[in-house]
Amino acid sequence: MSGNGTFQPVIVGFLCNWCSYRAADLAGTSRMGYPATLRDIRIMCTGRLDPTFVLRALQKGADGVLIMGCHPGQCHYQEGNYKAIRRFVLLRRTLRQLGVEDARVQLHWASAAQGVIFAQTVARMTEEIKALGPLEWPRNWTNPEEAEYEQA
Amino acid sequence: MTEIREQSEKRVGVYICHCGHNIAGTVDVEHVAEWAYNLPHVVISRDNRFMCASTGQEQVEEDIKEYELTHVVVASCSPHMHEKTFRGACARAGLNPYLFEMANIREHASWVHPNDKDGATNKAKALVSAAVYRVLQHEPLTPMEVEIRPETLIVGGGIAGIQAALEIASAGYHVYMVEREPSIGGHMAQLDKTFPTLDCSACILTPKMFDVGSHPNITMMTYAEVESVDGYVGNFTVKVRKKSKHVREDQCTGCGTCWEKCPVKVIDTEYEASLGYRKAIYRPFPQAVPKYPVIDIENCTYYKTGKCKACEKFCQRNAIDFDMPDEVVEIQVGNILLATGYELFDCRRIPQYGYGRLENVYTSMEFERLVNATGPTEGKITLRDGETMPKSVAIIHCVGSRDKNHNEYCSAICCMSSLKFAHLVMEKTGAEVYQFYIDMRPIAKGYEEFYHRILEEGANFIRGRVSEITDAAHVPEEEGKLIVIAEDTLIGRQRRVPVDMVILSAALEPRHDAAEVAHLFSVGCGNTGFFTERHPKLDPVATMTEGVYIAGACQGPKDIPDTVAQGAAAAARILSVISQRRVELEPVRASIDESRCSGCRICNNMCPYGAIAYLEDLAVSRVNPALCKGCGTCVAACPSQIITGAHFTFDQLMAEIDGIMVDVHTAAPVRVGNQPIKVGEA
Amino acid sequence: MNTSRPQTFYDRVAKATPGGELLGQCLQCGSCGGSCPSGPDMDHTPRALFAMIRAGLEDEVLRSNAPWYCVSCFSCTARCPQQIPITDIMYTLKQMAIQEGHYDHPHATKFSETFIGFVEQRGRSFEFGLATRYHLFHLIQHPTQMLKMGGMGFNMLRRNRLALRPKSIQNMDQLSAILNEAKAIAAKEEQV
Amino acid sequence: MTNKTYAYYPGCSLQHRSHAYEVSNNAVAKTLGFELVEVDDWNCCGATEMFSLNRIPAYSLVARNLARAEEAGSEEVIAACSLCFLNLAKTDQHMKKFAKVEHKVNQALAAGKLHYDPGSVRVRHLLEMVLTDYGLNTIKEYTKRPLYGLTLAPYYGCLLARPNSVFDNTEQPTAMDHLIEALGAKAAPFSMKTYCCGGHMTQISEATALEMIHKIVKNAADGGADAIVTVCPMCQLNLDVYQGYANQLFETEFEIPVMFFSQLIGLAMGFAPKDLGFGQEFISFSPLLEKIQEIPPAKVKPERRSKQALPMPVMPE
Repeated sequence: MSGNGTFQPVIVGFLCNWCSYRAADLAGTSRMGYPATLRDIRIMCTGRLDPTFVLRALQKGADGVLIMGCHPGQCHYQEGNYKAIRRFVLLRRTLRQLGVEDARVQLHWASAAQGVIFAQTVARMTEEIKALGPLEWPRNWTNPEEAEYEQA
Repeated sequence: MTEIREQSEKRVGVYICHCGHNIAGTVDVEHVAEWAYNLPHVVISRDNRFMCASTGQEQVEEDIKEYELTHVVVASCSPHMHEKTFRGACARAGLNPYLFEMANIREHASWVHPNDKDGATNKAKALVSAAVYRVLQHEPLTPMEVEIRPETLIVGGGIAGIQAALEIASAGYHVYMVEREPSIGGHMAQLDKTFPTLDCSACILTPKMFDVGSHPNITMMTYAEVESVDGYVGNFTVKVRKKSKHVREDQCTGCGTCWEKCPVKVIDTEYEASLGYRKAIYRPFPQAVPKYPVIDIENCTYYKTGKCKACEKFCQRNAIDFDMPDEVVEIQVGNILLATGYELFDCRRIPQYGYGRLENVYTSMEFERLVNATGPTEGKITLRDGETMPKSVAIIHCVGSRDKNHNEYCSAICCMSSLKFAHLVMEKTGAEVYQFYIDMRPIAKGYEEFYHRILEEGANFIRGRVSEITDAAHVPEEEGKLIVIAEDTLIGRQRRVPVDMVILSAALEPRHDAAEVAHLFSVGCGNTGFFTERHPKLDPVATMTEGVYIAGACQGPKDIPDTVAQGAAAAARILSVISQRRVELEPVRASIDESRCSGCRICNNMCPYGAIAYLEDLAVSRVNPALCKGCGTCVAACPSQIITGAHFTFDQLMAEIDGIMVDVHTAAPVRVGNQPIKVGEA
Repeated sequence: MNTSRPQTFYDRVAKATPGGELLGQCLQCGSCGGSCPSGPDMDHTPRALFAMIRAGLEDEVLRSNAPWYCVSCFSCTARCPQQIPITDIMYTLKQMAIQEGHYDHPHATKFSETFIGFVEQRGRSFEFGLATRYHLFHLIQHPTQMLKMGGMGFNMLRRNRLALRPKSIQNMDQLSAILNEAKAIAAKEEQV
Repeated sequence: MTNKTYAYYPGCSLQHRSHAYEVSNNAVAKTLGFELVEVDDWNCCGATEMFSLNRIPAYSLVARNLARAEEAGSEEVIAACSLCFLNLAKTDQHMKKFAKVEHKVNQALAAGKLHYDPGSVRVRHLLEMVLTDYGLNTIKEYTKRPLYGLTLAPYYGCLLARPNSVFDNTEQPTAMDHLIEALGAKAAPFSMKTYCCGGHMTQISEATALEMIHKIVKNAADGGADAIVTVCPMCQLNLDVYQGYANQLFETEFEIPVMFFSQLIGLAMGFAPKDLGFGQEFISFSPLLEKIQEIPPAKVKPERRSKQALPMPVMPE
């Protein structure tokens, strides 16, 4: 995905509508700079995050996926982020088996007031993934359904 | 560019906003617009200086009509800013507002990548493409409507609750006011004078309290607490426990014989801030509303020993009832206002300030009682011995505020109340006053002027956070005094100021049970523990839960003017909802395809709102759309993927992912893996 | 975020102190200056030093006597509302002052150096040696104090509170190896 | 009585300068039934000097002791000197908190074939250990000669309480107050109980140090203290040895002896003063020892506060 020589990772972000998406907004309104590597998608709650989404993003060529929600105990839907944690742990196990390094898929918290945390998180993750290099995974892995879908 | 494409069933219009220079300054908007034109089903793609301006909105409306657009994408600011605006535009042009999608290329692109124009532009492309892919999957939705009950529940009888109650009641709607203490009035009833005008707190509050007590549209429940809340905006069912007062209000005249005769003297930790005494049967203060006393069974001799009953003996109306049980009442309301106020920081948490150890160290609230004509000294400012007048007084700002060891935030009222204390001390005792402050923040109307007035009156201002208050004298003139040690940061030297009395301007903190209350009404608590408003600027009194509002210090530290303003604001919001008779709820709701539901019940306990019920007879689960808040946890959990989260469906999000991953470096968008547009069925 | 900015004096101080990045959080409230038991003797209070560090007044900061008057009592650190590791920053300033030959408090460093000298030779401190070496040589210019200290030394001896022969640890080689390596690391890059 | 053993870091001062502390510690240990076993070939903690000159060597110097303790399989190490306690605890914490420190220090330790995993050895101060593991009641059981009639100022100094106290309040600790009361003596009101004794300032700027020492002694005297009880050799040294000079400088005549808390417990346990190292002090204890009474002094009831007096603060916990 790199336009010029240097590798610029593409990170797909899943931000919950109430905390982390607003944190991102805050980072914007307070003009906190961070690398343009994150492409974010808004979901109502990290509890909505279907692990399939993460796989799809990686399969489509993302070098990393950042999931961000409200701090534990501060979920707008009371406990959605706890559900997210559980699913995340399982998902990570699966990804390890598929050879995806832990650093590529991360789960973090930022309250609506934590624009700084948000910006820092994106910056840090970008560096970590730069260190890992691009994820070559999609080329040698095609979703079976995808295949039959091609024929159709 | 406005050339038209061959007909196709889906016809998308894309609009890229310059937002003046805010976006165009960093993102190459013309290029993005051109590029977006090649995205699937896009029949028109424009860039515009200000999309939110009437011209921008009219443009959308015209195009919808002229080019028969079936879907609209606007790339501008955050949806939290203008999603409603553009949905309105679509609706006016006869397009279902939910066939619209927004791409946030300002907060999430131009503003955060000012030094990376290419990066920002590419990101903008990705976000626009994501929005286009997503919107193609959108279906028309209709917000669901619910009836609004006209009654309102107000939790907390402080000045915020009182203000709101009177506004709503006088508009002709019924209000239930639930107050934990035996009387309404809250902290304001304890205060002496109020800044900056120094009018007497009781004089301005008491009439309002009386109005609440006597208003036909207000049902007061004092000495009561909310036990449970069910339902949703417009239709809440609330259980309230009315703790037994052991006094029959229908009989009692509030004559006061009972507490005169009561033999038990208790330190009054509530109203007198532990500076004075009350009896075991008591009325918090003379102007209390309601005027009836309650029996404090922790301290009542009868409840301890089974003997006494002095109050009962002397009550002519025999209003005392030792066997009176608690009462749980159930009420139906359409809206709820939380006005539960604050608690004062426990100054013993800063031992170096000596509160509780050095007897002439007072808290701000203790001083309010001390200087108050109804207080334990009838307004005489004295040391703890109750006689000696102080010749010098130090007032310490930011006690427990602006301190990461306790509360990081600024408590907002302390600067002004400290100035007020300075004035009262100088006026009543002529003592020398020292103000120790970090920064002076008299920020509202008339406040700065008040500051100047106190300067004029000759108070000493020392810029430095106090390090320690000690009785360890080093020189004779310090003997027997409290020595306040601080760095006078304006001269860069350590100073030891011996004084007779110290007043600690204690921080305002959330109620100790704020978290439980928040959970009970399913509103959020921020990091500081105060309730979270829907939007810090544009929606300060609403919460994320429809039908539940907040006002006053429970939302954050606030002085009286701001608190009253919020109380009134919340009332206005509630009245506008009531007068609509019905409210529209965002159609972001889950629904179960019962024909395919296996009845595994996994979703049932996923739902934090108990919105999913299992129908024994049909052996399937069903979502109650009115209870569902649309978080989507169940959607993600359903093993057979037959729960649909409207507006955040599987297809929509998969499409968005595919869209966001389109190669943005090519001149025209290239779809990775060349799938047909109809993505998201994997 | 912008890393291209050249390193300032502030950056160096912050970098060289564990938790030093918090220095940027200073509110200038003066809790430190007020809490410091030797504050009255300092030419600049810690708070003032922090402002000067921000202002980039490197020379004045490194010439200040404040760090040398620090008694490591941690009152400031315990009370700082921004939880800045003030005592450790004072250490950093001492080190910088020494490295850049910027200090004129021979007393202080000589004492420290003598003390450390013994530790590095024997692995234990040695009061008598410290007394003799430090007091008899470095304090030669303060005869009165020397006499007094001499007298005290004698009293200490009489009460059997001074060892006459220095004690050493057995595995001195191990300690030396560790310390030399540590010094090498410290010298190599900026301190933590 | 089971003989529990603790890994023990005495620190240099206890070798000679504050031998009394060492002696009394062991006396108390024997009675309570535990043994203090020195960390094998421990080295000096570097006091404050090392940290203020070169940080990484300072950490490494301290870490060698922790590493050796870990090697010997000790899960905790007891320090009697507050400064040693702080340096050991701080090094452990910083190695845990700052990866950089951990990395560099272990790199240095490797040169000595050592390694330390932060957090693996719990650093404790003797006072805290005695009070939590044995407690006032146990100590009371062994009290043969209650110290009736004495008023003692509990002096904690800086480094036991700060920067982050492990078992007591940072600003106004009370553990030793309770100990003193438990042993039959009266704890003097003592606001400056955590004020700094001056540390090495006596060597650098004597006047500064003497002023600090004088303040503390005066405050103890104002509280009616017959003696000051301390938990740190440095505090004891400064307050005891320099009290005379402070008197000269400020023209006062304080003669308040300064003892270690273990000497205090030892006395109450009935040890002979010489077996507790008494006699090494500059300011003699003899008057104090004579002052101890056989029977508890009559309770003086607090003078009644006047009718209009306001109650002292009560706040809901």
